[in-house]
Amino acid sequence: MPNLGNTPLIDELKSNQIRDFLEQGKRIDGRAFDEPRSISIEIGVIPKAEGSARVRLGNTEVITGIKVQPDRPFPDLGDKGIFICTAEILPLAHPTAEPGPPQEDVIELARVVDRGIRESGMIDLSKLVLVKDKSVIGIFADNSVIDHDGNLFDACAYSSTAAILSTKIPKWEMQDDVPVKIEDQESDAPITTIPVSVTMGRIGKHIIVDPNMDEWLCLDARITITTNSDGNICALQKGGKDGFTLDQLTKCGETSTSVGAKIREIIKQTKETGQ
Amino acid sequence: MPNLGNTPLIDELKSNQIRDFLEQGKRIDGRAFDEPRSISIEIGVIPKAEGSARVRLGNTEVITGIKVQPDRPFPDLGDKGIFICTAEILPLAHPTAEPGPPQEDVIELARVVDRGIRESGMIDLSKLVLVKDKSVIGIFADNSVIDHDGNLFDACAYSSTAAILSTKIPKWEMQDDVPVKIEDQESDAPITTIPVSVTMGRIGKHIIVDPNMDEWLCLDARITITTNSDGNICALQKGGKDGFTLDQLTKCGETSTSVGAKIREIIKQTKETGQ
Amino acid sequence: MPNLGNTPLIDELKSNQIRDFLEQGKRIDGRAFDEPRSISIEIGVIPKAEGSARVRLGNTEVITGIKVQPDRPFPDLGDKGIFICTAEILPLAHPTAEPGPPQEDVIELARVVDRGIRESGMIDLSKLVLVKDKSVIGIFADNSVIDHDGNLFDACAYSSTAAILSTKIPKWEMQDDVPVKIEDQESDAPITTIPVSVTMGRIGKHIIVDPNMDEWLCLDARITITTNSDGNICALQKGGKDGFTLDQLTKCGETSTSVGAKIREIIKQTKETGQ
Amino acid sequence: MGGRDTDLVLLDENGIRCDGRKIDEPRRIMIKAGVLKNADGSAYIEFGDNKILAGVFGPRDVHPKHIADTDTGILRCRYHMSPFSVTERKSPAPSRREIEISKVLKEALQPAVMLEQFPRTVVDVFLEVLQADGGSRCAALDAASVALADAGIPMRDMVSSIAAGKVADTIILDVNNEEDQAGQADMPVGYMPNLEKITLVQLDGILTQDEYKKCLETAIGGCKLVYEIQKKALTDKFFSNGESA
Amino acid sequence: MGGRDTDLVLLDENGIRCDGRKIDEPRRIMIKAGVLKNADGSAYIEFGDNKILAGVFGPRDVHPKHIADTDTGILRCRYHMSPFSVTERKSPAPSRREIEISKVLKEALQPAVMLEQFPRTVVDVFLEVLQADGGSRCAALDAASVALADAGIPMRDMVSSIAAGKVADTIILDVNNEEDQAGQADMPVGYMPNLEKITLVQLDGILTQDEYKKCLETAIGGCKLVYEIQKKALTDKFFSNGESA
Amino acid sequence: MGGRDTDLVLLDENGIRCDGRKIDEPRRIMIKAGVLKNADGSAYIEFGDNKILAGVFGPRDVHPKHIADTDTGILRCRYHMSPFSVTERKSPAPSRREIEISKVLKEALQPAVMLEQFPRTVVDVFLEVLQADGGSRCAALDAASVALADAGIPMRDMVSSIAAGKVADTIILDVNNEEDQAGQADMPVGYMPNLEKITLVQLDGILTQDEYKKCLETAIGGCKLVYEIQKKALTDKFFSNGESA
Repeated sequence: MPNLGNTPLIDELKSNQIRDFLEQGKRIDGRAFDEPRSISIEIGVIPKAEGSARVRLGNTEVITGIKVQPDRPFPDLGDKGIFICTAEILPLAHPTAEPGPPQEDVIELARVVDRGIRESGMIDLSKLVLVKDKSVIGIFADNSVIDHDGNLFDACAYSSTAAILSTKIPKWEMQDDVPVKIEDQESDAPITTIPVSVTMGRIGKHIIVDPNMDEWLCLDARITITTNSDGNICALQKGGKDGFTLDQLTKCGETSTSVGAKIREIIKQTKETGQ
Repeated sequence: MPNLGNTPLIDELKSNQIRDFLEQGKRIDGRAFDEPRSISIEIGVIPKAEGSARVRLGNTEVITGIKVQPDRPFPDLGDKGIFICTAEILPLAHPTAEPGPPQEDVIELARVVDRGIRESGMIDLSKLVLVKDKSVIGIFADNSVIDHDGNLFDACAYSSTAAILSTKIPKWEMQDDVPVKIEDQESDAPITTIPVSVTMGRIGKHIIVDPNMDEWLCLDARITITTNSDGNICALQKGGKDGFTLDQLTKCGETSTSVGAKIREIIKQTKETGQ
Repeated sequence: MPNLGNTPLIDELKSNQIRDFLEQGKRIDGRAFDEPRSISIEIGVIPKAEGSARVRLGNTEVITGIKVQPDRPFPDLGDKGIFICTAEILPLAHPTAEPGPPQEDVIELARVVDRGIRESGMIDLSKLVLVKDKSVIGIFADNSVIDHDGNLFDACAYSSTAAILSTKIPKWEMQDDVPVKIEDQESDAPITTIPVSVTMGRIGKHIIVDPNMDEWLCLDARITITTNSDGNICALQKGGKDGFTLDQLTKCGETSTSVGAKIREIIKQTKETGQ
Repeated sequence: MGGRDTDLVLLDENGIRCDGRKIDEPRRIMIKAGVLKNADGSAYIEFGDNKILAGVFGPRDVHPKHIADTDTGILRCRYHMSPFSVTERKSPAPSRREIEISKVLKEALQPAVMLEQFPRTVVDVFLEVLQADGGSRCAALDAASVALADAGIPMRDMVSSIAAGKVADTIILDVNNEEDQAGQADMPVGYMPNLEKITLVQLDGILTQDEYKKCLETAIGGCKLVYEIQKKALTDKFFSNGESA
Repeated sequence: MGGRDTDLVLLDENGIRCDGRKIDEPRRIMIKAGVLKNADGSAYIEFGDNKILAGVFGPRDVHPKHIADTDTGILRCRYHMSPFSVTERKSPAPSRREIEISKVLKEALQPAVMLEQFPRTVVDVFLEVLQADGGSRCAALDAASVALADAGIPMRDMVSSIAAGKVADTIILDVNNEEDQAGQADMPVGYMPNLEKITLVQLDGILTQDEYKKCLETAIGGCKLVYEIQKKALTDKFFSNGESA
Repeated sequence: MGGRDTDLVLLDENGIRCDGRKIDEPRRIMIKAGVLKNADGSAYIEFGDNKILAGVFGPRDVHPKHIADTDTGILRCRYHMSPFSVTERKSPAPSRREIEISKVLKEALQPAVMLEQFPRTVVDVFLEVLQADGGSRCAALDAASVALADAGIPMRDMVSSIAAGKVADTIILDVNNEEDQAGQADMPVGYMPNLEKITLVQLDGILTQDEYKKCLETAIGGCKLVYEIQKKALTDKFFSNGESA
């Protein structure tokens, strides 16, 4: 068996059980193949941040905080604000998680979540310019995984999205070439659409939505497809040690739209519940 | 036994000997419980630096160099100069010291020395402003431990303090928004008080001042208390694997003032002796 | 035997063979003692870079790309442009090369190549100033070793030199204190001389020019001497675990001029051949 | 102390502090044990505006092995602030301040944990500051102590922690952020209430010998209040089915 | 997609793209196998303006040893861009983008390599982008696959790769740099032509379900073209004496 | 050479240099052996305005073990500049320059140390530049050599070091900081006086073949002067009770 340090392993018995169940059309936790785990979303959990959310996807749990602050624009993108998304699996989230700089799996996680939001055009970055080429508003979405039970892609994506929806953008005015914050003049973030990712895994010939940790460790391949409010696909990432057939991918595309639509309703209905 | 790489270890025999002596009211090197080792201080040892000192505390030896240079102020502290204190245990200081980025013990060392000086208000940082919010004078006190025989806290603190007292602040004038150094117009650093730290260790029920390396390795707990010229306490740091009673800490507070007063006189009397 | 991770080793048999041959006045690949391996130079291999070259020195192969971009000058050198040379042994260049930050041997390699070019005055850096003290042109020569068969010093030096000779400097004009590139107005780099390094190794009492990998691993000591177009010495670096006599070094100096002159002709005759 | 100039009235003529508290009154403290699924023990604390998670793993095998101790277990502690926990977004890389606090907290917990029962193993305490306010190291220590107990790790005592300090020449309990910035002294204290031992004490700011003693006593009194809240958190967990916060 | 404003006509009235290609026409692709002396296998690809070297070592011993797998060989992949490969000089330290692409490429190659035949060993694939253009990860994957075959490592299939995308509301093959910057979607695909499995797929940009399917089909068609070029590169090497590029 | 424009007269009509020395006159050199308590061997050198400490540990066990050599001992060398050693405060992290000099000094000392007598061990040489002036690598090498001897490590010879250079078209001994900045060439040389071997030589600046030879000879002459000072430092230590500097 490989000894990969901070990757969890699964025993063969559990793995065989998962496969046997799938052959019988069942999942070990009783879900339908295209059924995500229960989703609970709270916003405003970090009141001092400009936006925040906590998402539970089954036993996977993520907290996202949004910081909004003036920044210099990227070169050649002087007419756009900045959006940056990061992720960290906190070492308290799983016995195999370790503190330290992010490994390739966490970098991929952050970039996939980032890309889903960015490519959907969720945030109208052209509305976040203070002075073209000089000063823009940056939105930083930092995801902290606090309990890891598989499929961090969707948990972080839902949490980031809910947190962005809850975000208040402060007002800055330029004074002496320096952005100065005007108190009590905040506005909603400029939102154009609500992206929803759906991660599907393949075990043998079966495709399952939102694999939990035990299933995750048995996956032959996985794909994360993000759709926007129109039901169109806006980002996509294949992973895992094997591939997909064209038919499987086509089917996954359709599932991402149908399952994504239901989850989008859950995200939309999130209200600030306090703690 | 733990194998902590760059932490020195002590053999049980020596450890028992130290404890037996303490029971008899004695220390292995013959000192009284509240008696620091002999202190020798030289200043001006690095003539090209703006200030410098070498301190020998028993067989522990530290060299501090002070660099003074213009810098940008910290955000929200635009009306204050900058003071930063660092520490390094040079690898030639002890067989267990290793080159590389500072470990947690060295970071704690630097921060405790920094805090003692900073919280005492020794340097009037408001006198080190060139242009408010734009340009201030920074004072950097870098401590290099060259021989490590225990209690680096006090050795570095005395050396930093003596070096600061010896520091000449060059004069800068703003020209085209850039600070330009005016030759031969230096002044003393704006000093308000002389902080003195006293580090005490607990072995069993005994509290000893300025533990040497052998004692240091037997400590149950330690505390560093810094007092200012008024004899008041201005900074404090407990360390070590066990705690103190309230009575012990109260007693340590008093000792820090009485022992500190004597050491302050030694620091005050330091004259530039050359090499 | 040492187990130095990414340093190649040589077996004793091969080592003895090399030494036996040298005793007979021969090298294992049939070259004369003062004969470098065949040199082939192509320029323009990275058309999008401002300059580029590929050099094959026997089976050692290096690609150099030159980037030219505006930068801030170094403090106190406000009337000079910037020249920086780096080197990397790509992990595909040799089974012992490893990815990651450069080790001491690669840092030495880059600095020796940099020094040869810099100290010769090859590039007239005073011609690369946009606004004194504020904005200058930087020339970055990055060497990528793609096949490592010994003597990277000379291979990288020839490749950097050829790449610099092929470099076109774009034109920038200051607009609002910012350098703006003027399209289609590029000029040749301001070249004053062509430096050529010659690396010689000592095995026993024998000095050989341009050691290949097998010879390299047997070296007692090595020296890299760079000469300019006048045949004068402008940089020099001794390496290796043993030393040289004064006579040996004097002889090496002469060899560097004579061999360097021939190689300079090869570099001069390089034409853009395309791929 | 920051010693910033400010117009803030830290203590009014009625002995009421800037946030409405009396001088010996702590902020709101809420602790919940067992909030995480994967950690061996966990706790969540809200202490004023601090929101901190503690997770404990162990005793477990040590990696890298050469740091294991054949005579005793070892304790590791990581105090970390989320990027969004403070006003100005914080880099996720650990700062020197976080490294120092991690060490101070480890040494504050060590006397309470019976590590000698688990040679060759490690107990890991991970503290994540989700939202920071004055006194975050005290709050983290309180949560860590509950999480260790929640993990079932044998302990000699709890460690309870709160700061005392000085504002407007008066010794106060539980320094908040404004009092830390504009006040005269801040002294975080960690205390084992049954063994009556102080395992954490630091100080920024100037105190006379009398004030120093008063501060210690005030903090110890506060630690005893915190201890009751810690015990309740563990009891609540024990008698509930462990619903998370 | 960058979504930059531009005056560039990405597709003219005759269905001709900004670089003169038809919608289903790939850029010039040239692959040469066996270009390096020291690597166990190697390839050099020019794909549009991409210039990429691939070098393979292995199967060989794993360092550090504890990452070895007693059941199977492991595959490592490093995608790296030379500092001079892009317009603005790039720091040689690996960026987050390069780390992600390295992982995606590793997982795209893994299904094709019979790693189970070499337990406890590693196969290292090193990819160096000397000059970057649109589609560099596809080009790198094509070269990697040839280099693995050149190293004689047992493979189930080649992996062939090319992107499809959308510009001016039209699905096109092989997105170039301008189309990537100003277009509507870019979908790199890696495909095993004989096993008919997609082992790499990513997407930036917006597609309807129909366009998504069309994109996949277009890319698969392109991969089959690339496959012929890959085979030819290996045949040319086999029947030549392996002169380098 | 920096080649900075300057009004400095580097050599006047009487052959006197900017600091009053004659062309073949070294700066003041003071070496003291055995200045550190914990190091196995140590030395302190003042060479012009250079102030450098050398400390030696070993032969001792190697960590990490896998770099040990079963055939011979290994030598490690660290040349490091204190943050306050130069005009502009230096970051404590080792620069590329310091890493290169560390390697060059290691290779300059290696021929002199009988490492083959201590297989599987390491000798560590730590050099700390407390105050930097021209020629700090030479001064560091001189101190390192004395510290190695002070540690009782078997040596074939001392290594003595000083630079030669060229200013105002004249070959001079021992280049100072101003001469390094404004002069024409700087050639640090390390030399084993009894074995007559040059173990360190570098050059910045332009020399004809004749000047090159003259420079080497001048430096070797200087090394012999340094050697006497090194021997005296060791004798002084041996016949004193090792009072520190």
